[in-house]
Amino acid sequence: ADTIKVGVLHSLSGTMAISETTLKDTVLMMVDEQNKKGGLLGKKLEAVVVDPASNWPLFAEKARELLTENDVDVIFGGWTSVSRKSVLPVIEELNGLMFYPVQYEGEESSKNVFYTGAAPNQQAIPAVNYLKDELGVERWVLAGTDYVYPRTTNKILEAYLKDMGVADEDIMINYTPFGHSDWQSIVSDISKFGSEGKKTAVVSTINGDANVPFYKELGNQGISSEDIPVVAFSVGEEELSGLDTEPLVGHLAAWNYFQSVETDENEEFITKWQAFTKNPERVSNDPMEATYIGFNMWVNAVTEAGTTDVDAVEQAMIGQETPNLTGGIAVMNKNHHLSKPVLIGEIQDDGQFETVWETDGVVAGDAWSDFLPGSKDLIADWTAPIKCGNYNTKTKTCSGQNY
Amino acid sequence: MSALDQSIQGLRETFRRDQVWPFLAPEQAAKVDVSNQMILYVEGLNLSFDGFKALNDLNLYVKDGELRCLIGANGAGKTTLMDVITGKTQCDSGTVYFGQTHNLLTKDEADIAQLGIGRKFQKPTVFEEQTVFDNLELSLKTDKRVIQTLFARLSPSEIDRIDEVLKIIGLKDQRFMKAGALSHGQKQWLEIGMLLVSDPRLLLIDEPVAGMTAQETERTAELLTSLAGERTVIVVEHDMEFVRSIARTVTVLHQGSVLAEGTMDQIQNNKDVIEVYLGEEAAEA
Amino acid sequence: MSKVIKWFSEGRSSGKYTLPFVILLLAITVLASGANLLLPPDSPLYVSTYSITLLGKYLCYAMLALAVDIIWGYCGILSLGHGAFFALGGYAMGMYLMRQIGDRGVYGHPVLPDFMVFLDWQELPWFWLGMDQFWFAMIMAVVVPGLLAFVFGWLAFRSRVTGVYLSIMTQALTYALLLAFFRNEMGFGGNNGLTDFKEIIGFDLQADSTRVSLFVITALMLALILVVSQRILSSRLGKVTLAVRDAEARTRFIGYRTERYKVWLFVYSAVIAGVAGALYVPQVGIINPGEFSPINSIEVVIWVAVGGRGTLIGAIVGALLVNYAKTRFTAIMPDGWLFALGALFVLVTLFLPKGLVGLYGQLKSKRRQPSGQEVQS
Amino acid sequence: MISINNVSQLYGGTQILWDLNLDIVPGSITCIMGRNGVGKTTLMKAIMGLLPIQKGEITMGDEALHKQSAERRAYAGIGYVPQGRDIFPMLTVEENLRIGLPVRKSKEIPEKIFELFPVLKEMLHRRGGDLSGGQQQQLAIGRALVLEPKVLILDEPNEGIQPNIVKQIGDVILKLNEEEGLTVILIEQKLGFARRVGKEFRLMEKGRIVAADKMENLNDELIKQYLAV
Amino acid sequence: MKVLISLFLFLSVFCNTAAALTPTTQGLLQDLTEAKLSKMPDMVEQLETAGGEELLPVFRAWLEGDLHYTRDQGRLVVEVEVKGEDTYQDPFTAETIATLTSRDVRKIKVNNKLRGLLRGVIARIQLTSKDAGVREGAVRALLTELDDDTFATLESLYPEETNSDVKDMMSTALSMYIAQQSDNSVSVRLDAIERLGDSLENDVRNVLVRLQNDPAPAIASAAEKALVSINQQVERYALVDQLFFGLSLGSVLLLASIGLAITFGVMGVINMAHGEMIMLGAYTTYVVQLLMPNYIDYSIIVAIPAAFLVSGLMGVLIERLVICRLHGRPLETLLATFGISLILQQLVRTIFSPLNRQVSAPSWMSGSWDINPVLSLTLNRLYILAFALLVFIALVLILKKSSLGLNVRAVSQNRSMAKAMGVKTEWVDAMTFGLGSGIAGIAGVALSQLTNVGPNLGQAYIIDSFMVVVFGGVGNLLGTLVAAFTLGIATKFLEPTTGAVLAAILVLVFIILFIQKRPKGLFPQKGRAAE
Ligand SMILES: Nc1ncnc2c1ncn2[C@@H]1O[C@H](COP(=O)(O)OP(=O)(O)OP(=O)(O)O)[C@@H](O)[C@H]1O
Ligand SMILES: Nc1ncnc2c1ncn2[C@@H]1O[C@H](COP(=O)(O)OP(=O)(O)OP(=O)(O)O)[C@@H](O)[C@H]1O
Ligand SMILES: NC(N)=O
Ligand SMILES: [Mg+2]
Ligand SMILES: [Mg+2]
Repeated sequence: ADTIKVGVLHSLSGTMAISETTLKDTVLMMVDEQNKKGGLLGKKLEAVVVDPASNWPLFAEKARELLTENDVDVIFGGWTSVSRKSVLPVIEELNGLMFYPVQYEGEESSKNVFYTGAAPNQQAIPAVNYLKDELGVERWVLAGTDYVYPRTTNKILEAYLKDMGVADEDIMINYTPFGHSDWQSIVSDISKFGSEGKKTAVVSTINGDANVPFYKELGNQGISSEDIPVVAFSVGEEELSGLDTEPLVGHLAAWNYFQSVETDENEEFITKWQAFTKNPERVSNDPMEATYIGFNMWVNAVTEAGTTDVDAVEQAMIGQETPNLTGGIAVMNKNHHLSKPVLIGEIQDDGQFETVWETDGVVAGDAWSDFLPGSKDLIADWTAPIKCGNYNTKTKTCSGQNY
Repeated sequence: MSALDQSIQGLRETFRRDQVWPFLAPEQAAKVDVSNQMILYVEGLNLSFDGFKALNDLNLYVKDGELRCLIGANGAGKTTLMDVITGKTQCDSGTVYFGQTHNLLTKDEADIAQLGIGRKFQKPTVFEEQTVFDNLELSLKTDKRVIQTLFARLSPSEIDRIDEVLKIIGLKDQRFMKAGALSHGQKQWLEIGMLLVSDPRLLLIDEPVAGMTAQETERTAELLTSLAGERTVIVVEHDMEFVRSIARTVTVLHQGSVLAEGTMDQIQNNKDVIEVYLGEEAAEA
Repeated sequence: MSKVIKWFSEGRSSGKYTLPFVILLLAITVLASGANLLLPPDSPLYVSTYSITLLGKYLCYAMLALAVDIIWGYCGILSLGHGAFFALGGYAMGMYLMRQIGDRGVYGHPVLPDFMVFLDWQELPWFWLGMDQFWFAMIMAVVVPGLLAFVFGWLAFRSRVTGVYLSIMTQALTYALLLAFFRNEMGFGGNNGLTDFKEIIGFDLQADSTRVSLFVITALMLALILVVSQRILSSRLGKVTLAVRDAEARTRFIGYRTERYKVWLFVYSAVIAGVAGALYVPQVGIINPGEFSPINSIEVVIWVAVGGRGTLIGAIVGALLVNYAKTRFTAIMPDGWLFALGALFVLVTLFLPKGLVGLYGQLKSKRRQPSGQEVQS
Repeated sequence: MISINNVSQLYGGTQILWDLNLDIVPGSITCIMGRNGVGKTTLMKAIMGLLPIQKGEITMGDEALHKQSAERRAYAGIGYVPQGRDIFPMLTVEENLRIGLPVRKSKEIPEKIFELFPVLKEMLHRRGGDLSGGQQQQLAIGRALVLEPKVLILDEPNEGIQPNIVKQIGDVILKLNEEEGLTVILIEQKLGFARRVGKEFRLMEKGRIVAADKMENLNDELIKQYLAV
Repeated sequence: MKVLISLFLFLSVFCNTAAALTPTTQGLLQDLTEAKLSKMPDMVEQLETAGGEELLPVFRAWLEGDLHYTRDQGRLVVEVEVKGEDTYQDPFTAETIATLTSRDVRKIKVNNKLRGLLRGVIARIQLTSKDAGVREGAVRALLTELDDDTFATLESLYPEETNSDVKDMMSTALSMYIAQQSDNSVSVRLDAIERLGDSLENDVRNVLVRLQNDPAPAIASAAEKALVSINQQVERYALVDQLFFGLSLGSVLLLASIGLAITFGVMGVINMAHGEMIMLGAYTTYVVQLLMPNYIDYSIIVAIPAAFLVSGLMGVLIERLVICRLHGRPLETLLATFGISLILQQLVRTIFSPLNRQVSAPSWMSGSWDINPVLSLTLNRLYILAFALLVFIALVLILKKSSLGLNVRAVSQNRSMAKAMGVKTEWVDAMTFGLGSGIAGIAGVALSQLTNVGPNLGQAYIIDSFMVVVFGGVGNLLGTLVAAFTLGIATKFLEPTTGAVLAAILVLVFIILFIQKRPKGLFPQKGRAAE
């Protein structure tokens, strides 16, 4: 082929379009940029966009289409965990290469996937530490949408909190359906839970769509960030742009990136992004940065390997270093997860986050949580001699690989 | 406690060995016991709709093989009576027996139909999307259980029967026409035909000659007269000429109960009947 | 046996397009399979495995559409929840495939599927027992949807729930199942569902030959179901079905227990949906609660309407066509395909009241005479 | 009053009316007769505009009716009592009667209607669909009269009506015709009634008018030829 | 050198504008512009001791995140929004410094910890405010931070206080403090507990809970007794709360479904695009807000008729182009309107992007009506509840009092006969569909206050809407009302015990079972014709 094809597998319709369209545009912008710089290996990049329409089996089908019909060399795609799970067997069967740019529950490492979003230890654990140490939180509400990411994250957090001596009655766990829009009673329960004398915080793994009504209800019931701060893992600048953030000032989010971080790279990125979308108000967010890092690493790895061959690129990927938009350097680890800094920010009335805390250096993403009994002993290492996504350090075995 | 008892009792009821579950019970064409010469007993029937008494302590006895005409003012309750007999409408109180043994009030429409009570509706209702022939085939007196119907085949004698009926109702040429495309009068005939092929014991016929020409009316009269004897026929009609031509016993309903009963002559000279129903002129005719 | 054959041979007179259609279907299946397995990938006639899998999926959808058409087109029961039976069949197959993974899961647990290990479950829930046996799982794939349809139908039809009330009840049913299956506590993998299957009765699911076999089995199954259904519907039972659709009360008055007919037809239809679901899962590689979503079920109804309701072939054609259109549209115009699909639905409704299959008849009668349609109803 | 020229009509592929010509004499009662299925009802629906005609024209005075919608024809003064009554079943009797009021720009149901059909007053607040067949028929006539039409079309108005009311309906028709000069088109199967009420007759066969004359001249020969089975 | 000069300039500016400030205060304020976030808590304390009341504007602005300093001089300014523009004022004189733009200033950071501290400081300063409400709020804010100093201050202020509410609140605060001091005599403490007995304040309850474990048995049992009576009251109010939640969820369901009760219930169109009509209404609210950015408080009032028109006209358009060709084919309307709903969704995605749009709440709808410390009803929900009922009544009046209502029912029951009776069926259809759609649009205005304004808004409500209409009985508006509130209240009473997911499932199962008992919904159509 005279071009290098980049597959884009993000939903452009259906429930996830809200979040994923942005990432499609980000990849298109990166492809554009790269072509302006002269392409890659002397060839132009060509983006192939498909719409899996927020339909999970369709993700698998479209992945197959991209790999076998369009012969793409790499895929950037996915948002929900289930979309990734759906694509996974296809990618592994056809030995494709995919970059997954969203924070997720961990417990996975595939030879064919690079995870550029945060693992729980890069988001949830630091956030809890911050709340405990800096704000003196003693009671915890773990509120989430009822699906795997929140369930797992909360499981990890529960174990973590109990390890730290938090009593059962100081943890409240609550799950709601997707798109839950009537938060009155839950918010009121939280407010009661938080009024019993101990400093309380909400750790929210509430999924995108349900957040706006949740925060609106928080505002209306007058729960301010000083009373009961809410720290969210799925609420970024994009979600806030659909909200009047005035009543939410001071609530928190933990990410690896905030648009408000002032670095030259970030400024340049945002300028380009706003020019690309022809919208001077357009915001950027963490999964965009993850896409940006993933894309740049891939470009470097391909350059280094001199080919787009998946196996070669995969090995070249490990150890790649790319500047973060927030400063510092992101490193791709042997487990296909990144080392990135963790930032905690407070919501401002302009819909941006103000960084109030950050880790000293970078935190390495953990494919397998140290706080789940089943995965304590597992590690992922894609270099010789282990070459395994779930290597059991106790039994020294590698299970469940498809190749 | 009593709730528990009840449910245990209910459970016992459910598992009684001397009874089979209704859905396992064979649906044999039950015998109608007419040892007293009576085929239909209607006693003390009451029914009201939102306070309006449509049937008011109605009593009616019909002999086996009789041809009974039922007349009465519009709204007297004739159709409603048929509704109750055929299980379409639940009455408030009263009893309806078919023969000595079958309490119709405990049965549903399909049961009643399978007992051999056929009905023609006031407003003709046929299966519009199906052919005239299929309409008749569906109405045949056959085993109407699901599996049996699935494997049912038209026997030559059944086909003959259908042909015969088609001739009687004058729809031979329309046999493969969709019933929905028939005119009003033709639908009336088709419905009568559906009654005929089902070979019922008791026919309830609501206004058969409405919209028919004089000759057709005559033919209908002949048909119904010929049916009586072997079968029992109850006819509702407002066409006095027609009634006179077939009637032996006439029952007049008024405001939900029987106003008069007797031969056509008696009825025609009954003052009350003339007043509420016939009008002076018709009585004279 | 001979009785059965005789019964089938009698039904041939009606549904005169069924046999040619079945032959066409099987011919295409054979050709496509051959082109995939025997031709080299660079041959111009080569059919890619992607296409085979896609076709297989379409055929499953066609089977589902057929199931909906049987009760909607012929019996007037508009089910807006048939996706539930499809998904249940799919889950039964998914559970089997999941168990086939054995200790090759990422956690290497000998019994528990991965999602249970990482949610820290200690033992297999009772309803997973036996699902490691193919035959048992397949029985479940038809029994569970069938049983649910029986219970639901028995309740609803006996109480004489009809029309939109019934439709909305079916929708509530599938919606409730959607929410239930989302719950991780249910033990079906929550939102992620079941995936990462490895093999089916010993055959590697990723092998081309397995995929082609699944495709061929699906086609055969579809053909079989089509023929059987056509035969059933052209029997007297089919006539009763139409009678129920058009005038249920009248049907009762001639002695048919319409609720039983409806229940059994509903169960039959649900079982077909279950079979379709069971065949679908190994081909697409995932089953998750999204399949229960009411919108999915509504879409199935729309395939049927597009193809032509009340004709079995119409349902199949509709499902194939709409899904093909979706695949093409999403690839050609990812940003605007909903416009095209939406417009397709509107236009078909307006100009092809009897669906695509009805177009044939429409053209035929057009040629004969311009028609004066009745203005009223 | 109404004249119909060369009207043809088809249902799907089958032609029902064949180049049909018909003149309705103003101020008269024209009785249309014919066997079942010859197209009487179809013709009335065509006049009312409920069925499109394939060709031909229908005029009333100098208005070309066939170019107008059904509701315009109601405004033009045609009242229609369909075969099978077509009562609005879930509307009360009163509401059934009120539907036509805007045509006459009045607010109240004319008292006349209750004088003609006292039972309607009794039943005023019951649903139309609950009435017995005969009561519905009376309602249907009453409903058409609310329009104060110039032409009243009655499609077998006596179907299912008790004898004294049949008589009464006949009287009403005659009265309206005589006192108010109402033109009536009546489809009737029962000869007796047709003879009593009708002034003109038209016989139909296979979608055509085959005989037309004064009612006095309706003889046995015609009856045998066109009405007997 | 530069630093010195700027310091000089800074001081001279300060000397002009705020001569009252002591040099220490000025120094502290100067440091503030350079301080790290972690140092700031200390500085708040220092400022409180050094400054006091005159610093109130600074504290307030800081708390709100409006406190800035100029980049060149390090001068403190407060950001104020005037007609949608950011302008900057001197905190002490409130005079506007016209030359400054957002580029010239930097924000003084604030975080949760600081906000908490600042609130305490402000409360303490405000204890002597002239406004009784402010004083009461100040005392309440101090309930959690009672220490010897505050106690002393409150004690000294108590006798002079004239407002009874404030006095009660002070008494509560004092009693709380007294009750907790174990070196007070038991009888004094018991008196204090007695006084706390009818307070519903959270902090009081927390204190009492702690006192239950007091070493003095008399105290412990008194606290327990007081708690029991308080808890009883709290529970009663909790019930009221729950009922309110149920009603307000019901009102949302009602709004969402009432338009459908017309297009589907009365006209018989299986209108899958109903949700998109709601969505259009919500987007209209957004556009109206964009058009009148300075009148957010009124824009929603304008949005109501606007949304009615937009959705209504879209409804008329759909009816004229599509639905009118499908008379007598109700099932086909499902197919066509489903297509339309796809098109409309994609249309807003194309025009407005797939992202959610921001619709702000007017100030008069924000916040809540605090009846007492444990019962407060959120204003937006209250308004929406009232609004839903209003819309319902208006609709019933339209359908009952105008001829439209009668005509549309006639048309839906027998179209051709209605024509023959002179009913302009086409007009009636268009108007009715327009009305139903318009009402859906109005619902969109209300929903924009509660949830996402995005392309999926409609999808989220379509299933619920159908469920409500069917549950209530098709064609019966009153049924829709009752059904909506029944489902709302049932959900809200289930939720606390079962959780939201299970509650939703249970409600669905309940509907399924209920329909078995009443196959035509809560309020079935009666009579022969309905069979
Ligand atoms: N479902 C119902 N709801 C309310 N009223 C009803 C219902 N069914 C029947 N009625 C009333 O009961 C009365 C008897 O009606 P029915 O149809 O039995 O009269 P009928 O004798 O058959 O009259 P006709 O000769 O005109 O057909 C009528 O007044 C009718 O309005
Ligand atoms: N909807 C329809 N579709 C097709 N054919 C129809 C339809 N309605 C009526 N016909 C046919 O048109 C012919 C005329 O019907 P029409 O109802 O006008 O007859 P009619 O003269 O009024 O008879 P009757 O005295 O029975 O009322 C009939 O042969 C009938 O089969
Ligand atoms: N991976 C997530 N956020 O679903
Ligand atoms: Mg009757
Ligand atoms: Mg006729």
